[in-house]
Amino acid sequence: MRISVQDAPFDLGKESTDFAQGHTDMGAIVTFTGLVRDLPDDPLEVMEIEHYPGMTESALREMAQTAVARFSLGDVLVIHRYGPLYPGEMIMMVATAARHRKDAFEAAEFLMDYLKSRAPFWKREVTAQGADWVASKDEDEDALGRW
Amino acid sequence: MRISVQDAPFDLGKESTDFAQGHTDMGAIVTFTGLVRDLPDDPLEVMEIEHYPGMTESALREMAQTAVARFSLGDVLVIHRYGPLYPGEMIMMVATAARHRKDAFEAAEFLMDYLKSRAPFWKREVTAQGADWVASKDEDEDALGRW
Amino acid sequence: MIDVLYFAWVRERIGLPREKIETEAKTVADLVAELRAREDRYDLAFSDLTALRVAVDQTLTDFDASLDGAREVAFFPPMTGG
Amino acid sequence: MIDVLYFAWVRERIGLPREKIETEAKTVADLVAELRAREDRYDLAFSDLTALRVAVDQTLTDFDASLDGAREVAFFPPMTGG
Repeated sequence: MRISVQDAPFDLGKESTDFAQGHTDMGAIVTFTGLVRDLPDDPLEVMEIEHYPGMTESALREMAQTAVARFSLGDVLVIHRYGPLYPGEMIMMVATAARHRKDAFEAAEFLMDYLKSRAPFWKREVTAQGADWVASKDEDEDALGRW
Repeated sequence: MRISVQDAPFDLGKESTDFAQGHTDMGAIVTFTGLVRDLPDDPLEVMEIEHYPGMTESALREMAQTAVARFSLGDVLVIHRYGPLYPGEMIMMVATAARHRKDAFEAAEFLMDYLKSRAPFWKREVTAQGADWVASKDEDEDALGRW
Repeated sequence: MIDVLYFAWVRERIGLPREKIETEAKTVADLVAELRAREDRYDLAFSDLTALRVAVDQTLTDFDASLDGAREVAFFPPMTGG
Repeated sequence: MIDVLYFAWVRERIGLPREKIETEAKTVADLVAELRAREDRYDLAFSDLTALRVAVDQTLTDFDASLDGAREVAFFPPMTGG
């Protein structure tokens, strides 16, 4: 299990390869990657991500441990960036390794649902019109009801 | 959309990076990778995958097109190998790009469920005891009922 | 004249991957009946149709599908990809 | 003495990221009441508790949670990670 909260970019390709090669006793690997959308007509200049050092790592670790136990994972990886992120950049990724595809998929979705609403990150979007904190979505809170 | 049926290995890292970089107008990327499990106590020597040239490509393309329409995907990638595959090797991958994570996850699961039972591939496992065609699982057929 | 293809253990039981067959069969089921009447190895391969799948011109279909205009019929066990 | 942390727009409204507070508050709600009585910027920041979340010693909890033995309390809006 590796949890990394970092301001530096990460290499999706290298992370995916390393994760898969480390777990050849698992038949299924799922990755999710979240990006700052780069839309030609969108006024977003930069997305700033604030977090709660200390709590962030422990909250992510607890989520990952829960996922490992609940979905019989062989391993899990969570990388989440903070600081200023520009359109097109990768914000975060999770990877899960399981014997069967159903567990790998469900664990990745579980982690994303919890990470969205329970890990202490806050996004702020800066556009030509000014800066605004991203509001939480009811649908993200509702998604937790599934688990 | 790219569909590749090939005997050569593929580079998960490069494929993931290329796929993500090509779709920065999408906020969510999901990948699934299937591997030949490499278990120290498992007698598997090699897995041989047979397919139906011509039909395989068209069946995969049709599944991918259905997924794009149904889940509003920005793009989809399917790579599936055939021929002899050794423990630890990657068998196949799918990648989906969508604006939101729910669509990206569901599309990848949809593709995997269909690919398991509707794409003309057949696996044969060779062990010290001999060779056997892998039997289809009722649960794989049942998984299609979800869609 | 129709191309008939066999995959996986169907290919192994029948002993060849494909053959051209002169037939007047109207449906897949008619073609199966003709093949079973030929030789024991065909009879054995087609003895349990629930264990088989069929594609006509590279599209999955049923055993009661028409062969009208068909150029290629393939028989194989349930798929196990992924 | 307790460390009180503010994040996102709570930090912006109150105007600082953290402070040490001498308090006898038994619960988070008691602490909130003390803070609101201090100054308008606190009163404004805590005016709608349904828009706020709280963590005691880096664990998410409720506003009626006890502060017995607590060293760190953090207030922030609903999280928006991922």
